Amino acid sequence: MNNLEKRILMNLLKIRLVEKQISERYAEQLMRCPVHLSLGQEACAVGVCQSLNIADQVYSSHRCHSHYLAKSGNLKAMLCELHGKRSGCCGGRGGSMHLMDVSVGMMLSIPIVASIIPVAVGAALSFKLKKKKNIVVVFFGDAALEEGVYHEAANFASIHNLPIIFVCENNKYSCFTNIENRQPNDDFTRFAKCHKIKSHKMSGNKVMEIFYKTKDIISSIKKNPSPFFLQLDTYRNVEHCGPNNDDYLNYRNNNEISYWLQNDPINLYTEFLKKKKKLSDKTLDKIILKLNKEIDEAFLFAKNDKFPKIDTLDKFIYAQK
Amino acid sequence: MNNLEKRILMNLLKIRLVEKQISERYAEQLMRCPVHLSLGQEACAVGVCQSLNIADQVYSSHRCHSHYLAKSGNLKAMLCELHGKRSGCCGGRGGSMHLMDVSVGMMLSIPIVASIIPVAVGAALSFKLKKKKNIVVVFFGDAALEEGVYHEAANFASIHNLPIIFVCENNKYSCFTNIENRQPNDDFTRFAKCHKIKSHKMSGNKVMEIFYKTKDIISSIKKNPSPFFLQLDTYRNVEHCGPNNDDYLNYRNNNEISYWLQNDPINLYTEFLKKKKKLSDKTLDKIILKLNKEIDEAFLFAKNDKFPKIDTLDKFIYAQK
Amino acid sequence: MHKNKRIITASEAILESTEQYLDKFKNFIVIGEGVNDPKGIFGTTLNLFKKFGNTRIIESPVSENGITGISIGLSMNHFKVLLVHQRVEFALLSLEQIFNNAAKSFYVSNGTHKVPIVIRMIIGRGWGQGPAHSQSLETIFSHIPGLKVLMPSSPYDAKGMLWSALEDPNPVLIIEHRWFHYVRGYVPKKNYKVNIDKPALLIKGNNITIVANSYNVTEVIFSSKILNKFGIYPEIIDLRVLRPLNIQLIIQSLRKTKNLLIVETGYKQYGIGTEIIAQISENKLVDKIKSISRIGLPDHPTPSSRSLAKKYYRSSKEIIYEVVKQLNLNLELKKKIISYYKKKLPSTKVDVPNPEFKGPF
Amino acid sequence: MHKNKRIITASEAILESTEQYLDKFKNFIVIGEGVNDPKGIFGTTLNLFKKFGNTRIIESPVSENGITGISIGLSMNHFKVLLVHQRVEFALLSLEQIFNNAAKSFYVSNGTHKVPIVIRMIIGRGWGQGPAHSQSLETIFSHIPGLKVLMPSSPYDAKGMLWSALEDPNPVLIIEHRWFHYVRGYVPKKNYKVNIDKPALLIKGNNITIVANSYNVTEVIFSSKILNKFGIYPEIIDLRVLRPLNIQLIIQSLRKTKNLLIVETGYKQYGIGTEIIAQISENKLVDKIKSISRIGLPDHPTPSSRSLAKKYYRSSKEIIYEVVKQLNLNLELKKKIISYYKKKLPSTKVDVPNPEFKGPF
Ligand SMILES: Cc1ncc(C[n+]2csc(CCOP(=O)(O)OP(=O)(O)O)c2C)c(N)n1
Ligand SMILES: Cc1ncc(C[n+]2csc(CCOP(=O)(O)OP(=O)(O)O)c2C)c(N)n1
Ligand SMILES: [Mg+2]
Ligand SMILES: [Mg+2]
Repeated sequence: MNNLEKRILMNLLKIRLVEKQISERYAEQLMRCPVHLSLGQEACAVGVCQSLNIADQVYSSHRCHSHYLAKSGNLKAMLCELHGKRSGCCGGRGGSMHLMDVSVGMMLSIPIVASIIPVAVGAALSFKLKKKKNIVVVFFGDAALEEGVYHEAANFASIHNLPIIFVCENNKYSCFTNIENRQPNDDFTRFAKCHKIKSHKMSGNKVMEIFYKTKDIISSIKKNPSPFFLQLDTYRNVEHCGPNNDDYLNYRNNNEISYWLQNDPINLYTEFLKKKKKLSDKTLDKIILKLNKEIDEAFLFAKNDKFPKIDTLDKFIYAQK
Repeated sequence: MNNLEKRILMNLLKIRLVEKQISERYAEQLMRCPVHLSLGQEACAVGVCQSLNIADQVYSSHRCHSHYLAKSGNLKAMLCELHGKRSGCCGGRGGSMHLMDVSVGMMLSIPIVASIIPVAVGAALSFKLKKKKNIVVVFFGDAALEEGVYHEAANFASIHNLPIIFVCENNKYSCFTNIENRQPNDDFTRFAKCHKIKSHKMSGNKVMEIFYKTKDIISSIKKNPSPFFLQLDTYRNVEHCGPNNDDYLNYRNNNEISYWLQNDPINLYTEFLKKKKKLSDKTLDKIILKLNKEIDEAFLFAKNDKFPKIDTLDKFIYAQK
Repeated sequence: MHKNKRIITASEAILESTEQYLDKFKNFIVIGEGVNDPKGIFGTTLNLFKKFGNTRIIESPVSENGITGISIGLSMNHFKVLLVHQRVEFALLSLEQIFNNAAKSFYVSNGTHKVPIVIRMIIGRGWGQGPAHSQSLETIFSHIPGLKVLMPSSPYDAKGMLWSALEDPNPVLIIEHRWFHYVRGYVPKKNYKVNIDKPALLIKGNNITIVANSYNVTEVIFSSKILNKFGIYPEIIDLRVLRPLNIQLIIQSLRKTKNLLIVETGYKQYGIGTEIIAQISENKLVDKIKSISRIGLPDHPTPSSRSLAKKYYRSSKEIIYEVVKQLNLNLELKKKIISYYKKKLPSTKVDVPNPEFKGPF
Repeated sequence: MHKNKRIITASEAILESTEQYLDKFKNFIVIGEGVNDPKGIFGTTLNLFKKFGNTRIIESPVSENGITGISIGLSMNHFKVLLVHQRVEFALLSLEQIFNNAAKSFYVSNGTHKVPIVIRMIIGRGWGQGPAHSQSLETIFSHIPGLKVLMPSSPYDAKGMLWSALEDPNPVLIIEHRWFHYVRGYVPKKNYKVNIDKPALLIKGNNITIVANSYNVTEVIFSSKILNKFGIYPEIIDLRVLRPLNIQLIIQSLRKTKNLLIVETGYKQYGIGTEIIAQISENKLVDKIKSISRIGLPDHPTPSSRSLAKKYYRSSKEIIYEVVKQLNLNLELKKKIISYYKKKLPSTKVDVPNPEFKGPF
């Protein structure tokens, strides 16, 4: 493995293992907030964020764990946030759907569907006005494209040639509702084309391909600022909100489920590395062990961290100059 | 002239003459409400509405005079509304931007840009659910396509195959702002295609062409319910809001203005009829005289009509069963 | 009182009313995000599409503004529409449609267009769902003429008020507190209407008038039982109908008790209580009022952390403390009540109404 | 008082403040529909783009929700943004962004994200513009913690309050009455701040405290001058700042006058006056209040017809009648005042603030 491949592997595994542990520990009822896990969708975050600088900004939605971690967000601060503790990235005020770590450019996550998209476009406008060479990435799901505000924001980004990548993680569902019942089809590049925005649609489970594609996009944007729309087709492995599998409810069909499980992004990548003899089972185990240790520690930290001081409840309502 | 040609001529002229008289009489300050005149855009309304039945419904926006008249809305009720009088189509409560005449299927006009579009889609849904063979037409301007709600409504119409024609009268301006400063270009069929809606873009000043195209669209919808998007390129001859010409403000360039004045929809049509020897100057004058008489009478009616009774002010706040 | 009578939850009552109205009226449509999914809006639309099909129970794209306009167009064309939002916040995207096209069309059209739409919106609370999924925005809707705004507090009212709303020719908004869905009570099987134009007297009393709505009624009743042990008998009024607001019952009660406490689900500032107080003060409707007070959410967003949420939300504790303060009880009695209250304190945590509540969200 | 001093209109004052702030702060952006068109939002942004270019004065597509989110993103990234809506109603499309992302981000991010955006919104009135272009929705914004809500009434305040808002690190909404733009008064050339955290005492008096805001202040002053002739001296308070609400000055005044009249630009029901009255009543801040009253819009949409609008809007007439009623004047005096008023009645029509007003809209 070269450095890049290793970094990607570490990132993928870290997200996977963090999400798994959240899922497993959720029943202890210490993380008392809704969680929208990224299990199955890790490659999107990692593939895209790998090429970003620290000054490039990421904006996300309710399903933000993977983006936060892929943009090098602080793990302890994330888990503290999920536990409602004072060292949480929002001091416990936001919970799982508001992850942010401004120090690494993970700017903001917002749980109202599509509400983050214009905010991210505003950030891209700030880069342009300040003549910065950085770019903005905004992640959202397939349902966000049903909100009118996506179009309002995309049109604006288009006419002002803003340096932003719209990344749509298409997992085909909005909660329990399949895309078939919500839109004419799931080729969302039509929503880029209609605003004269360049676009590309590809698998969201093949991390290296996403990485290379994103790299190209970014270098093209840096040369010639303009928005780009990237559709990543992927799948979530567990329920929409919560730690469990809910396929007993039969809203997703079995062929679909098994197709995507066979194309699990972590497996695809580790198999690829193994096939190229760049990764052995032993090394993989070692990495997992090491990561799990870090994660265990972070959970322990979160468990032991204090709750926010009760007298901070009414702090930060208004900013002082 | 055959009957159809004559009807179309009468309709075109009627709108033109009504709008002209409004424009001329506005300074008398008896019509005390904002007016968005349809001068220059008459062919869109007439071409489209000519093929509609009385049970087909029309919905419109702030610039609704032409649609109201083309759908056979009562002229006296319109002018009374502009005068704030009790026989107004809304009893004087709405003013010029709320024209409606339910008895002829002119259902509703709404001045908030694009706000009417989903309402019209809802009406189309009602037809589908009741298995009626009628269709809905919704008229709006080019700026309405910048509002997200257009997309939300169009997507819904598309997935439910609703019998509706979205008619965009593209006059290139939103108030003083050219389309160039608001969108990447002015081919709006891209906003139909992105929702998998059939579409067509054509001149909005050639009334017969619009008529034939709409006829085709309607018969195809009646056979096979599904939405259609019709872009009509046209131009307004006077200011955005008000009775005057405001080209001294220099927001529209002279070439553009003179191009469109040369292609005035009324002239185009009368010239066409004259060339085909279907219309003489004398007949034309006679028609104009007759129409102006009707219009004069309507203005007189409106002038003499009473104001709404002051004690009706708080009527119709809530409906009784 | 209702021995051997059928006891169900408010969410079951809502489902039943909806189903019965679907049976009754062919041109009645239910629409919303999640209405025909396997959880059916916290059970309130569960499986309806199996019986009525997905042309009557219409699953919506995630397009709140669009779908509201569509529902308005449908209801102007002789349909009755029930539109459901899993959270009040999602309706924020559609206020232009609600305020202009739903609320005003009847007036502006001089009585021509009716918009008989019912919009159910759910207030989130608990399990750390945080600032954007927990707002209680009833004031905002109640400010707008042309709308009716309801907040039921019992399963009986949940069913009957929904029925009345569905029979009403005006746009009616029903705001349901997430925790109110769990409230259990007697509900007749057969459909019925209850009035949607005034508050209801729930429990007679004499020392103080407490006005509350939705889930807070449960908290007030709990508090009242404790106060009863000490000879304090609050008169409890369920506000129920925020618009049109009718304060007659409150006035009558206040003439007797001379003390008024209003318990709000939303922000206290510029909240629902203000209009009640303003009408009373303005018209001098009651002589010799001794005290007036409001309990509502403090002036900031809802924090997710349960440690903060605990102090953010108001419950029986604040109610009892406030009553004690308003009635100016002597120190000894005060202490007794509070120590008794602490023993009786509901054992459930602040972020869950009952042990089963861990979602859905 | 300000003899030989510069007299300009409120809209000129707004323009001047904006221009001076553009001069001062490079990362200050003005955005909105019409900001660089030839009418420049009723003159308030006129020709700014010629001096500052269209990357600082940004003409917006007709996309209120999008543009609000974009402005929020910009202001989270160290820009100061002034967003302008020609009508309050257009902002209804963007309430989700304002209530959630603008109002809450500072709190939710535990103090990390500031959103220093200023949103100007104009209330329409007159010339029959009708129900969807004339709403005065300040209550709705004032209900939301995290926002600041201002309504200036004088050109002096228009300039200074805008400057203070632009210097403020929080989201500030400025609601301007269309007719207020025509109000003329003394305005210093140099930029200056005025406080945006409390009301102002405009005219000292003794019989009654009248609280008003925005254009209504003009109506109240006019009324007051008439009342003065008859020995009635209202104390006039310009509310100015609806959130954060500070009623100290009102309390002080009321301790003297014992009579309170609140004159609102918006709907009376669930309006701004309610919170003032509720705070006063709740905390028994004033002993022996004699009368409390509100004047506001009646409970229905604005009709377009001037014959109806005349009775819909409240003006000096209603103010004078109400004061006469509250002060319980004897019949003779009452008659005198009213007949005098009728003579003095402003000769302009109800639908225009001055003869020049025939648009733009
Ligand atoms: C405006 C709004 N409407 C509805 C919701 C409820 N909601 C939360 S997540 C979600 C589904 C979003 O689907 P998608 O955008 O595809 O993201 P995914 O969950 O699949 O990652 C919905 C409808 C919301 N949060 N905001
Ligand atoms: C939501 C909303 N934003 C802004 C306005 C102000 N406004 C009235 S008409 C108009 C221009 C509309 O342009 P277009 O849709 O092209 O129609 P046209 O006037 O050219 O016929 C605008 C911006 C409005 N009425 N509603
Ligand atoms: Mg999805
Ligand atoms: Mg146009």
